[in-house]
Amino acid sequence: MSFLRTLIPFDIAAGLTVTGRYFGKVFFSANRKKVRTRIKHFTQEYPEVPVNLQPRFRGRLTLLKDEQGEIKCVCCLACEKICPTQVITIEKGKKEGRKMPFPVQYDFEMERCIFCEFCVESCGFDSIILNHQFELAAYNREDFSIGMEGLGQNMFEPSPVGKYSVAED
Amino acid sequence: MEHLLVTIGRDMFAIFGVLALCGGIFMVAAKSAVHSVLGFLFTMLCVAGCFLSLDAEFLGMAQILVYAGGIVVLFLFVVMLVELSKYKEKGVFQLQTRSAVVAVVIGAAVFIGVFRNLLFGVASSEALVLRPELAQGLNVAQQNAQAVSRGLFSDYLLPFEILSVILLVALVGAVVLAKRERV
Amino acid sequence: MTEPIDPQAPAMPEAPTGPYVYDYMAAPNRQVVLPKTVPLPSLRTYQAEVVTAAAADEAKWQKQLADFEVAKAKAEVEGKDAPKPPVRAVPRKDDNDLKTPWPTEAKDADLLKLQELLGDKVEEIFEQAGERVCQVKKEAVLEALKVCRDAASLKYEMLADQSATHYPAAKDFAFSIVYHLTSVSRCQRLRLRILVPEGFIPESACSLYPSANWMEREIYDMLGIRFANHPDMTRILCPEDWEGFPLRKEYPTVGLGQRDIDFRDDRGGVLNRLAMEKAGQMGINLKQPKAD
Amino acid sequence: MPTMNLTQTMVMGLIQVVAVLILIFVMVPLLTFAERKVIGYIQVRLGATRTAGGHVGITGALNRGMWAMGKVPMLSILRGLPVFVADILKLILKEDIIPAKAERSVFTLAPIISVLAAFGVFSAIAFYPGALFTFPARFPIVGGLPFMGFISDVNVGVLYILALSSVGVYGIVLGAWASNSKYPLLGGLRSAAQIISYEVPLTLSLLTPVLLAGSLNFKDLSVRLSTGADMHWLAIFPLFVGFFVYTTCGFAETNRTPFDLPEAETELVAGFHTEYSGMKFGFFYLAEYTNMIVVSCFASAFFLGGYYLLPFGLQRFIPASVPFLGQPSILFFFLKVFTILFAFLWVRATVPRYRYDQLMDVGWKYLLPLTLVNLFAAALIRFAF
Amino acid sequence: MFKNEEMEINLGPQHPSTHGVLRVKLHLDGETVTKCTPIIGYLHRGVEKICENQTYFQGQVWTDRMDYVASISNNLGWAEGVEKLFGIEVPRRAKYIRTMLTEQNRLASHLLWLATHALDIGAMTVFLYAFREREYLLDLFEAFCGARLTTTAFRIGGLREDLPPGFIKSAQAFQDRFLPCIDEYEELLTENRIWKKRTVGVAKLNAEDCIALGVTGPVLRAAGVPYDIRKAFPNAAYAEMDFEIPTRPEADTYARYLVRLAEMRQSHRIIQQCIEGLPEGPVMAKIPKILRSEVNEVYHPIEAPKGELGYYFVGEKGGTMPYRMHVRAPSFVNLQALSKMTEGRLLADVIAAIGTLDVVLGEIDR
Amino acid sequence: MVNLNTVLLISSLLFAIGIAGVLIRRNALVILMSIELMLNAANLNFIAFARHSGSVSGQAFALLVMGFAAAEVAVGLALVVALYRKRDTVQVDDINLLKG
Repeated sequence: MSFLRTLIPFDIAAGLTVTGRYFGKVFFSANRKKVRTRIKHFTQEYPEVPVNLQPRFRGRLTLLKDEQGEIKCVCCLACEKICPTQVITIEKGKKEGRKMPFPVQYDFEMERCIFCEFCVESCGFDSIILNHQFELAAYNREDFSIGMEGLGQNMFEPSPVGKYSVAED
Repeated sequence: MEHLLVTIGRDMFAIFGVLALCGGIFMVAAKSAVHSVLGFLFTMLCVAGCFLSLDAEFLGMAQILVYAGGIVVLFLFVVMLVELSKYKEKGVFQLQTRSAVVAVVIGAAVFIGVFRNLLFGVASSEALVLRPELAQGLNVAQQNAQAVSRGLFSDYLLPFEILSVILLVALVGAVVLAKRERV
Repeated sequence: MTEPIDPQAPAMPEAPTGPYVYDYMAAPNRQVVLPKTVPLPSLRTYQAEVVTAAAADEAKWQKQLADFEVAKAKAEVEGKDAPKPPVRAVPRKDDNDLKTPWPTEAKDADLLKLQELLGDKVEEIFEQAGERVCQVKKEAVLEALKVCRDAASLKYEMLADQSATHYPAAKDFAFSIVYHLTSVSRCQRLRLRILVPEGFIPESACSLYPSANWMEREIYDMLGIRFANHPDMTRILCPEDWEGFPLRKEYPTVGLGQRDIDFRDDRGGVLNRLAMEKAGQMGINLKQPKAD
Repeated sequence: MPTMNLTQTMVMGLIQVVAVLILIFVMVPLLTFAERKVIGYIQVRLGATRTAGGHVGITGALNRGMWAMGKVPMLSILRGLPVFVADILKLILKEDIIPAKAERSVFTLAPIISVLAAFGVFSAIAFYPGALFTFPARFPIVGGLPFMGFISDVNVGVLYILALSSVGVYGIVLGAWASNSKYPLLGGLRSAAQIISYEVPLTLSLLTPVLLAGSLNFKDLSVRLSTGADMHWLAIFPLFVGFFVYTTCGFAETNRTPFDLPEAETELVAGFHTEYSGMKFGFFYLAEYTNMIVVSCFASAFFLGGYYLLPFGLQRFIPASVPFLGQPSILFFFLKVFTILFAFLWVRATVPRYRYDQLMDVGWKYLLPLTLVNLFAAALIRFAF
Repeated sequence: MFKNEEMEINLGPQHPSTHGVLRVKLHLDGETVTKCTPIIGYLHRGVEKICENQTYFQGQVWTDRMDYVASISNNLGWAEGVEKLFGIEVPRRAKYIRTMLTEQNRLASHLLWLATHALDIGAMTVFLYAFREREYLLDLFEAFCGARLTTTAFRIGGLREDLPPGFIKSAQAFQDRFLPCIDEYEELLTENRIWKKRTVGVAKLNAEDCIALGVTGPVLRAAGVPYDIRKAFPNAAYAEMDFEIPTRPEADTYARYLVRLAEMRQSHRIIQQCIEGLPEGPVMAKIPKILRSEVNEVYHPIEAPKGELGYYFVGEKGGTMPYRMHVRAPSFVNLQALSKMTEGRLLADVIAAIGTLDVVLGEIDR
Repeated sequence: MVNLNTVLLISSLLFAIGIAGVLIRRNALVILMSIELMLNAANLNFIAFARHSGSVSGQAFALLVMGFAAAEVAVGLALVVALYRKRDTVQVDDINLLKG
């Protein structure tokens, strides 16, 4: 029996069975017409089929505004201090009709950011979040320097960087 | 056009032969040993072509199989291994090249002098022509391989057996010679 | 490049001389603050500290008492109300306080056995945070390791880790080298420690523990401690020609050994100069780093 | 067959050569596409579904429109089909780099040898034993002449094919040597040793059908084997073993997994063609896939029944009077070829690769004795019964 | 090549099978390796120096980038080491969640190892199958902490947040589908004759050599030594878990493959226990906002997927940053054994040996 | 049709090239190849005469010669390899000592 097993490659046949089974399954389910039918292949056609991100996903840093459209940040500098890579630079300032300090400048150097969410954690005023944006590619280094205002560097815009991603257009 | 094609078909042997000569000259004259091997390969293929045009199909194929498939690859193998070292050849040709060339030329002259009459004599073109009807004997029922094997296994069985013994001896000898001494 | 200067050429902004180099010497990370203290955990130092702290506390209390006496006397003289008697401060405790693991007297059998075997070559044994520490004389480290490995009741077969720490503020030593030994069969761990001054060459542990090979190379690479009888004492992580030893405290986080690599094949600097000119035309000042 | 004058012969030969070339140049890219797809499906992914720039231009607009409607654009199996055009374009348009230290002439010669050896084999392969169709009389030169299923009917066709495929190794070895680099050299040495040693069992396993049918002509051999004319029924066993050995050796000859040691990418980066790029690399690629097709044609013709439906000479059980199944057809031939090509891809996706010494062991210690025994058995069957 | 002429060949730093920027200098005699020297340092980023200039909170993000395929194990080592340094007691629920995530990460790491090792040896389909399961795990990590690879999962004193809603359910779904997948890998590889030929008896390293060279993890266990830090020095909630240490006596590549597969089954078991016995309660201990250390030194090893991962801290009095931080990276120590494993063997065995050691260059070079 | 003397001329020229190679080259490998060339020239003659006489004996002999050539190459290359290993050269000029 063992001689027979050596002579006839049962082991390789077992492997071929596994792969052949998958081939059959995927072959008959992949050549479908509708998008939303039950599929057997694991990969997704990414730009067309949207990615399901988890609620806690850590994307790009964004400043939040309250109901009046005011920036919530009060320049406590906690995020600037806790950041392990020192990507946040805040300049304190005053604004008419506001008691708390107001960030005149809030610079975010995204090329060094490691998306650890320590800044959000340290913020006592819930004024920043990491949003769900993950297509963060651009051709120029300057595009990664995000600020509150400036040419194409607005932090409140939906996608200041990642303008070359496929899903956007 | 037709005339040209006919000429090419008729002189196939000469074409292959001249190409083989060119390959041989390239082989002897090439500086790099790999180029020599390439020339050798080309010569062998052309000789196989000559065999084919002499109605020896089986032998032509055997020529390619044995030479191109085995011997030249072995040569190439050894040449590649040997050329790995940084050893540079001092010169391609030997010191006695001139005398060798003189000897070859003299030998060729003697050869031609002796066989001149036979080869280029008046009657030679008649006597030595390869008559097409004789090719049938080589090509028993379109099977040259059968004809050759008949000859090989009936008339020349003893040389064939001796050859197999010699091959075995050569095999053992080559293994013994090339085996590395384990220190 | 010796081209004839064309007088009609448009006036170009002057190209910066030399390649674009970040001025590391002026970088904020370049400034090194050397530590003032020697954070070397040690039972003896701790006990001395405790005694000193108690004495200081006592002295403070005595001073407060004396002050009170003086004040009381003064108040009595002046006829005012007597000041409140001082209350001895009790350290405040709450839930958020950490239960810092202090060094304690060695009670473990392994440590005692080790002291028994090595005698006066042991400088100190203690336990802290549940870990055994044995500090031996720096010349006797190989002997101590041999005892640890071979003694029947110890049998620390594996050198799990070896590393060193730089103490620039210490007086009679500069580095501590620690050996973390593991007994695979007994599931025990032990830390062996030696203190070496600058320039001292301790014995390599390679002959006893082959695993020390790369670890000692790393220590040499990072802190510059050479080991005697090491098979291959070369740098391991940094390049061969690296300057300085990065994990020493006087080594800045930015600056030393940092180099600008020009990946383009530009030996004559022509491409670089052209790029500079182009940048000058576009009004980009490459000199100013964006981070500042 | 009407007699042809010389010009007609030449023109017909030219037409048939061009037809075979077209066949190769269509089949090889399709094979690479099939490789992507098949291995993709086996690995629970989709394989190639788009070419570069699938989001711009007309096709892009079409695709996006269909996605927007909730439909997968076109049949998903066909969506990646332009990839094979893109592949060829990429290979042709890519910069052709010759390393500075390489031996220029040999470096250029090597891929040409590979491709010529691979293509030359087709001149003796018969895709169909007779005429496929006849040219209508209105064509100027070739009118009334039959378009045969083969280029030439060589008497020693099998030998010819074996001889030419043994020349193919020079492309690999010379390319490896001329690159003047270490990984290619190792790959080339491995390849030379591998191909020489596997040629022995390959040739011997082919001798089994030759012995059983008694011919060296590709067409005759195939027809005799599949119809089982004057063959004992026991001959199916040596044929089956021969098929097994031949396919295994074919995998080794074409450097496919599990014998892809000359180009084992995890050991030798890319083996003998590490330094090649552009169309020179494309030639090697072409030669490898062409060789795959050749091996499939051989196995299909000699073991799987060739132009007839049933393999291993079982065709004798279907009488020739049965309308479609009993008759030879080029469809059956290509069906078998495609099956074996699929097996190539399937095996590639499944098994790991041998080590070099184990590869030699398999060749010399297992396959060679097996074929010898098999050959002996075939001879016994041929002459005893 | 004939006359003791050895070919010197560089495997890497850019090579398909060196798993990163490992460079191995090989002296070849034909196909036989006569000398093998791993050369490392191409990915050296000075993590230890950086961590000396970052607070204990911030330092954790650098551990993600060391062993990037098992970042949660690294996070666990850092967090537990710092907790040991400060004497912080972590709530039980946090310990359970940590254990569960670490085991899931071990699964992810072993799956990646299986994938790349099989690909090195030539089986390309296992790669995709293993990545499919790893994808589920990465989704779980993303659900828990928002990132898939560089997780920064734990905090000193516990966890940042409790498990997200639905996490247990999806983890259980993964549990249910995972065991048949392992069977599938086994069907493709375990009995396969080529796989066995390539791995049985290859890159042997017996127990004495393992211990002398400091090799830990599955490589040591495949040599028959049942040494597992989860059992020997239990951390997190491993003391309450019921699992076995798989060992094999053969000490070759095939044994390591079997040991790792068995470990995956054990991890599966531990995760199941964590899911079932997950206690209620807080997930964060009460700790001050700013941690100020006393003079102390701590060496805390944990069982990472690759072996013993140790964090060595030296604390300064009143310091918010470690005075000295050192990582005992398992791959760094294990890689020393490469030359012993491969010398005298064939070139293809070097590939198998690199694969079976399961090295990650981010951890070796730090 | 081909004349026999064409064949003889070409084969004698091939033979001459082979002799020249043996005599003037110093690389032992090239010398070995030249010997092969001479054998092939002889083969050509065999086949030509077989064709001329219409008998297969010449072809059979050519086949035998091919086998001998293969044996000779095997031994010759083994010698060259052994020589290279001993003396680190394949140049015949350098092999002027009796003792290796």
